[in-house]
Amino acid sequence: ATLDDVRAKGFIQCGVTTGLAGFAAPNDKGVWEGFDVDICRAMSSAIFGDPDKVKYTPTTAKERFTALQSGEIDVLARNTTWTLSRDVNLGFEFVGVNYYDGQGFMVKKSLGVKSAKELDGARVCIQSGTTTELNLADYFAANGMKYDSVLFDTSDEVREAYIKDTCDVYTTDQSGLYSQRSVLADPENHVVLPEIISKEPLGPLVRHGDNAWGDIARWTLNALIIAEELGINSSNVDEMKSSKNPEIARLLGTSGDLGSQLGLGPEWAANAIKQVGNYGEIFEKHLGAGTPLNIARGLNQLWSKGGILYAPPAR
Amino acid sequence: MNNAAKASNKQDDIAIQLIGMHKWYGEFHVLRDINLTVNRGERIVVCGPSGSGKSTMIRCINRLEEHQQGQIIVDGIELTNDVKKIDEIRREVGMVFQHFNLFPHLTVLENCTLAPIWVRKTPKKEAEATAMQFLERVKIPEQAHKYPGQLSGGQQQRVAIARSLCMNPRIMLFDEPTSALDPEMISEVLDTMISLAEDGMTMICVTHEMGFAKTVADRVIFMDGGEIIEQAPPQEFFENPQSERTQLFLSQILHNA
Amino acid sequence: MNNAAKASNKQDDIAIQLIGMHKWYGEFHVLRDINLTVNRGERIVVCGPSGSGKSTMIRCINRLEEHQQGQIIVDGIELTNDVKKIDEIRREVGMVFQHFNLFPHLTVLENCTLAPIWVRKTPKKEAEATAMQFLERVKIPEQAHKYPGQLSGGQQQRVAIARSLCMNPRIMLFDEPTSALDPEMISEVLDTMISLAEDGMTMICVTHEMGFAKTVADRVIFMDGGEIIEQAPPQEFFENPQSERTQLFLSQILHNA
Amino acid sequence: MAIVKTERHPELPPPVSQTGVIGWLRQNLFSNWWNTILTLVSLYVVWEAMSALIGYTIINANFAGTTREDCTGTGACWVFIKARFGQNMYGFYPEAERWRINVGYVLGAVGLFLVLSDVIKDKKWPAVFLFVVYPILCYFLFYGGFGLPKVETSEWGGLFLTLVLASVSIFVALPLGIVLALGRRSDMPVVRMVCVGFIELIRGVPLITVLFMASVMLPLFLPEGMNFDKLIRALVGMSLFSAAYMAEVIRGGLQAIPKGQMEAAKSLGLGYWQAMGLIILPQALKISIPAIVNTFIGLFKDTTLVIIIGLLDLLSVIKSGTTDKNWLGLATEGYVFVAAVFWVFCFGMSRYSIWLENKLHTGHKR
Amino acid sequence: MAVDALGRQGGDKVSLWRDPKARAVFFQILVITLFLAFVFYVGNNTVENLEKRGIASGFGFLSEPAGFGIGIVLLLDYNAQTSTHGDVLLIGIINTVVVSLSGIVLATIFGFVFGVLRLSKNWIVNKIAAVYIEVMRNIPLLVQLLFWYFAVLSVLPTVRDSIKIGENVAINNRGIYFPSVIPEAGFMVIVVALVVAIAGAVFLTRWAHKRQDKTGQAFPVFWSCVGLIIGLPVLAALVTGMPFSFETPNLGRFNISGGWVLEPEFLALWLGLSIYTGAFIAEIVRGGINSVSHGQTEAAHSLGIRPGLTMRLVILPQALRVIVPPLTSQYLNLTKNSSLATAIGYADLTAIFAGTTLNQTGQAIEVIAITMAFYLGISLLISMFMNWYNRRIALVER
Ligand SMILES: Nc1ncnc2c1ncn2[C@@H]1O[C@H](COP(=O)(O)OP(=O)(O)OP(=O)(O)O)[C@@H](O)[C@H]1O
Ligand SMILES: Nc1ncnc2c1ncn2[C@@H]1O[C@H](COP(=O)(O)OP(=O)(O)OP(=O)(O)O)[C@@H](O)[C@H]1O
Ligand SMILES: [Mg+2]
Ligand SMILES: [Mg+2]
Repeated sequence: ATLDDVRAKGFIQCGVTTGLAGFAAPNDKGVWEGFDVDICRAMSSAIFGDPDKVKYTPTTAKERFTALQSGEIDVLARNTTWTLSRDVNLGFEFVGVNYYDGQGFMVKKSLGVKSAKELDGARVCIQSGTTTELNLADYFAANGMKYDSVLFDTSDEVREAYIKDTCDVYTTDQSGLYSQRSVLADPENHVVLPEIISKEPLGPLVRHGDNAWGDIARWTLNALIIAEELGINSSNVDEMKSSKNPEIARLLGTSGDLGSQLGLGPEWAANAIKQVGNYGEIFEKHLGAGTPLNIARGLNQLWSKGGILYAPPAR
Repeated sequence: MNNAAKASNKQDDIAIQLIGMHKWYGEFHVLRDINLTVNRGERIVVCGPSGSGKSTMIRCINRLEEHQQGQIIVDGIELTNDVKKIDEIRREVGMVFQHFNLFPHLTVLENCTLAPIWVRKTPKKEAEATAMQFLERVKIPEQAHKYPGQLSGGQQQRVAIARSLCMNPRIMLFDEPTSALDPEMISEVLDTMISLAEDGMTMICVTHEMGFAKTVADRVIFMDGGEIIEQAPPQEFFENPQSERTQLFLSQILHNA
Repeated sequence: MNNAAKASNKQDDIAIQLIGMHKWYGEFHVLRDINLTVNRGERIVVCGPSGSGKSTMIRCINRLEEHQQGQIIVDGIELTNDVKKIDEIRREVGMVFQHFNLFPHLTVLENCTLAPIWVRKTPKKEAEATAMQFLERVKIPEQAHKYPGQLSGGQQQRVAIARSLCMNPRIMLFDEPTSALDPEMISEVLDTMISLAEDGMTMICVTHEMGFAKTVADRVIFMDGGEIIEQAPPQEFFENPQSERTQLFLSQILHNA
Repeated sequence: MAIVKTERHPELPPPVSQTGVIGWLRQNLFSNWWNTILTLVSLYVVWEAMSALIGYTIINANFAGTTREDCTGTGACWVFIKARFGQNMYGFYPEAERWRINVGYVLGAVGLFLVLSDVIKDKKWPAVFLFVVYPILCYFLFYGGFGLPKVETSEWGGLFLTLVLASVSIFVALPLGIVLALGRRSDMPVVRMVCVGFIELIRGVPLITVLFMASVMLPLFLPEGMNFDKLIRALVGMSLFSAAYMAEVIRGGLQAIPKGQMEAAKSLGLGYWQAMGLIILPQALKISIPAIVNTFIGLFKDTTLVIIIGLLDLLSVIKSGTTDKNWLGLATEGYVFVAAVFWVFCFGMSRYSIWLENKLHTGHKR
Repeated sequence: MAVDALGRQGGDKVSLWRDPKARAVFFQILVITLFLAFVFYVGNNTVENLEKRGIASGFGFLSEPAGFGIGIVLLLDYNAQTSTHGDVLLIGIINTVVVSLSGIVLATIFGFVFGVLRLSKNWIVNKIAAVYIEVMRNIPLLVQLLFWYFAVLSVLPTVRDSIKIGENVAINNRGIYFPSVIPEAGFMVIVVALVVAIAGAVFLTRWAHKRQDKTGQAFPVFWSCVGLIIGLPVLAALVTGMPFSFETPNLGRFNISGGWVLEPEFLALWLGLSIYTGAFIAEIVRGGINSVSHGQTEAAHSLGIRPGLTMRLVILPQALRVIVPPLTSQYLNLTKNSSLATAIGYADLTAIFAGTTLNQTGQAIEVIAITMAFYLGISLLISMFMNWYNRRIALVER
């Protein structure tokens, strides 16, 4: 099983993007960082008690599924939209949603476009091999508009083409648009249009069939969300261990055997939270107000605070 | 220049005239002060040690090489940079090379008709008839539709001669036509040349076949170090060479033979 | 098989025996019912028109070509598909080719020591000493450290002979050893071969050098169309050829010479 | 009757119009009006191109500084290359360990020099060093072991990775190519068919599909749990690819060896492998060296394709640099730099192969 | 071992191991066994892996709707909603073939021009050609493509600042725009005129050939044919009163719309491939011409044949024999290299079929197999052609 393989080789092989600021990108030292990366790091903490037992495989949108299918990577944490055919036909298992997104458009302010409905005849840059391609076709067809598409392998190339004005419109998930806008030289000259043309629940996925492994991924993600709900974060996790709240005690492994049910140690969630942070911390660290991306929590707020982030109970 | 004009030419009996001709390859002075007059119908054999400039001299005559000083007058036309004159002279002068240089992608017949058709604008039928005539003359009409690669060396050289003759040249130049041939083939080529000579063709022939020189040459020219050292009728040349270098040369080749 | 064993062999005086041997190239019947016995120490010259199968016959003897029918027995060993026997025979039989086939990337000395070292496992020193001995025998010890490309044709062929001798063969095969040579080099190679013959080496030699045949051959074999037409001692063969084809052949080559 | 010349004509220098600057100009540039026009037009083109090129790369370029703000000129901004030089050369290889790569370079350069140049006559020991000792040494030097800390291949990158890819592939492709070439010339139909099939299959498809297969599909073909490093898979893909091309080159060399060589070897009693190893292959390889070098040049250029499977070779490092927020808009500089680096290597190799060809040629003529 | 040679007919049974034939058979059986074992091993693993990972297999996906847009579609109608992955395959093949063919044409032109210039006696022209060849050959194609696309074409002005040539041709970083021709009633006349003109040209060529055979007079065939093929349709157009209109490219809100356009992706790939391959072809051409011995030129000259004719009648026919085989393999390389389109957004087979379709359907094995089979098929076709051609033109030898 995958868990045994992972234990045997001593690290998780984690599929990430080839570079999307805030979500997954190597820093100047070549260390991978980002929102998606932290999912893998949390899994590593849960399994090994060390967030750095991860090796990253940068994958293009095109390669990612083949890489996961073939066993090249153990888990794909790479802004991938959960769709039926991917779940069923491609033979994957989405373990949850770590980012609720929707496809949007970015254009230059100077074009004076206010709405996506005005984009008839535009030339659109897209990354190939994404749901974006499909949504785009649907949206334009539904609105009786025409477009010209230019496909690129990596988001860097798409951005490059957009900057060079090879195309008018940059479309991808809104998170991606914000991320990309943040690295432009002149972010203020570009607008992300208000329309969201699709549901894009992004989440980590694993191969279908190895449910134990899928469970670990699923519950690691859930643990991070539950931790935020319960107010557990990386700095107070040790104190919380002595908490009387049975929910907290179960999660942090001081009571019950959730860890061993997953085939992990009792401290699995505690380690993940301590070493990586809870969902809210991770979000703020990579995407929040303090970052160039400056994305509001929006849908990704906890259900209790007006968002739709809702983790099943850990018990 | 038509024949009538030629006839009125006062030097009508002179086919080729080299006057104080010099040639350099880069810094190397390869031909020095060459003076030579060849009369119409004369048969001249040129010999001399290797590297003495024999090939270079006859290649200058149809402008395969450029000379730098002095004059070359062929058939009354002086060789200059004028492309038209060069063309005219090349049509008058046929040349046969040591390595035949047949066109391997064309049949024997096509080799012979190529120049007449494209240069003289002869109709194909006519050109082929002429070609067959000359192929008969060199005794290989039956090979007309083969490719050069299918012929023996001697046959190839005879085709080369026929090819030149098809342009009706008034002068023929031969550059060691037999030296790339196996011994048994030499005689067939020499026979062809002798028959040409008997027909009164003006010929300059670089060769070391002394038998041929004795039989047909009007004059033998001996070159060394880029100069014409001695000219004489064959019997005089072979029996009584004047210059030391000629004597040395003759003693060598006669010894080898 | 040691010498003692060989001595006890009742056919010890027979070096090579071909019995009813046939060979085909594809559909083409190139050797037909060849029967030949060569005694130890005998010197045999094979001649015949081009394409008559002379080369093929001697190449069969050391299995460069495979025969399809009949037997070939060399030195008491029958040639079959057995690799070991083929190896054994090849060590006993030396061969000299028309085009020398020296190894151009090795020096003369290395050419000679290669097989002794790798096949006979002779120590290098020893092999070199032997090689120098044979190079002296063919009169070119001073060329030992040159490369074949630096030698003349005659010298190369003598190296090829020395190279074969270094394996101490009991039988030597020569396939037109002089026909790729310039005339002045032929005699030096023939001299070497004559001296070998005088030492009593068993030899089969394909050659058209009739002088050589007359001097050293014990028997001359004439082949045509894949068959042995006539065998006779040289004086008888040349003076009184029996078959018509032999007469025709002799008249041609004697005429050419 | 005989005309005899007794005095030797002195050797004269050629007329001035023939030699010196004027002669050269006349012959090479202005021999007729057509040539003169060509010359003038070409001179104009060269002038324009050179002034644009030199202006861009040198005169108007920025060399000093450390950030984007230092790029003030209208020409190239070489600051970009300079600032990321470490990454361009070594990828993410830890800075403290980069000396290991440099040591590897030096050793390799010494080994190559000894084998390729004419300084040492007996090439046996340098060759043993370069082809046996050096690769093993490099493995430990670059990857780790014997007290050196391990550096994962995912951290390898830049020019270093490019060189590793190229040299390992050629190192594997050569012997494999020889085997395939021998197989293709074998008398055994089955062996021949297998080799022909392999060679033609590989030569018929683009390298990127081979790389794609090696990088993402290979695990599908292997039993579960068996997995290789990504770099190794790229290396396998590239090696197999170049082996097929190499096989054809070597086959050409084998074909050029006259049949008589094999016959002579056999008649001396050498077996097939002895004859091949001692007689045929040394000659065949020698005459195919120029073609082998050309294959190597092709292979070297092809290493850039690993960008498609996400390895960080020189091109991809530079490319990711051009999309770095701090250095946006410097794609031209990046590509010009990569082009220049590759050009220097490839041109160097092609010169070497020409030099060798001439050397072998004269050697042959001797 | 005493051998009774005469008494024996067959010879004793050779031990199998020492019989080279037996060894060969054994070795071949070994090879084929290993090969089959390998195939079985890989196949088995694959099937097992596919099963375990729940990946569907089969080619059914080819008839499923694709659902995504494609930038460049030629010849076929493509609609993201209704077209299938099979259509995507077809479009990919067409786009690959289109860029390869146009690349081959342009590369051949570059190659022959620079190859001949490389032989020029004019020193400076010669050196310019040498620099072109040496620079282009020694830089990876991918770098060149990226350079053309990202560094050169994007330096062109934006749509609004297009460079205009005349009224109707615009050049900008989105491509080159031409007016397109919209046929109206009577347009067929022009088409017919074109067909007639081509037929006429063929006829004229034959006639000129015959006339030369008969009278020896050469006829300027090339120029008359060009004149005929251009002139006749133009004449037809004038006579019928221009039965067509132009659709001129117009600047819309975002883009220039209408007219015909050469996309920058296509341009970059086309130019990149042609310039790169052209450098190799130039060397081949030079080698081919050089391989014809100088004696051939001299012989032709001494027969009075002018240099131009010598080239045409004597040198080129011989040089072509040397040029064509390596030239064909360059064509092959160009076709295979067009797969690098994926790096610069041109919609070729590798980009859209082995890219997007593979990704949407996840059927890696089938998709890659089809892609490889396509390239392999082209390669085999071309090598078959090459062998046939080689056999046809081989010089006849004794
Ligand atoms: N293209 C050339 N460039 C420079 N030197 C040349 C060239 N062609 C010939 N030479 C030199 O010019 C000299 C005369 O050459 P030429 O071929 O005329 O001699 P030859 O008398 O015909 O000799 P051979 O009997 O060997 O044919 C020789 O020294 C030769 O090396
Ligand atoms: N490998 C081969 N395949 C087919 N036919 C061959 C082969 N080698 C030789 N032959 C043919 O076999 C016949 C005999 O050839 P062989 O070389 O033995 O003749 P030869 O008597 O040595 O002639 P020569 O005096 O020309 O060397 C010839 O007709 C030749 O064409
Ligand atoms: Mg000469
Ligand atoms: Mg023979």
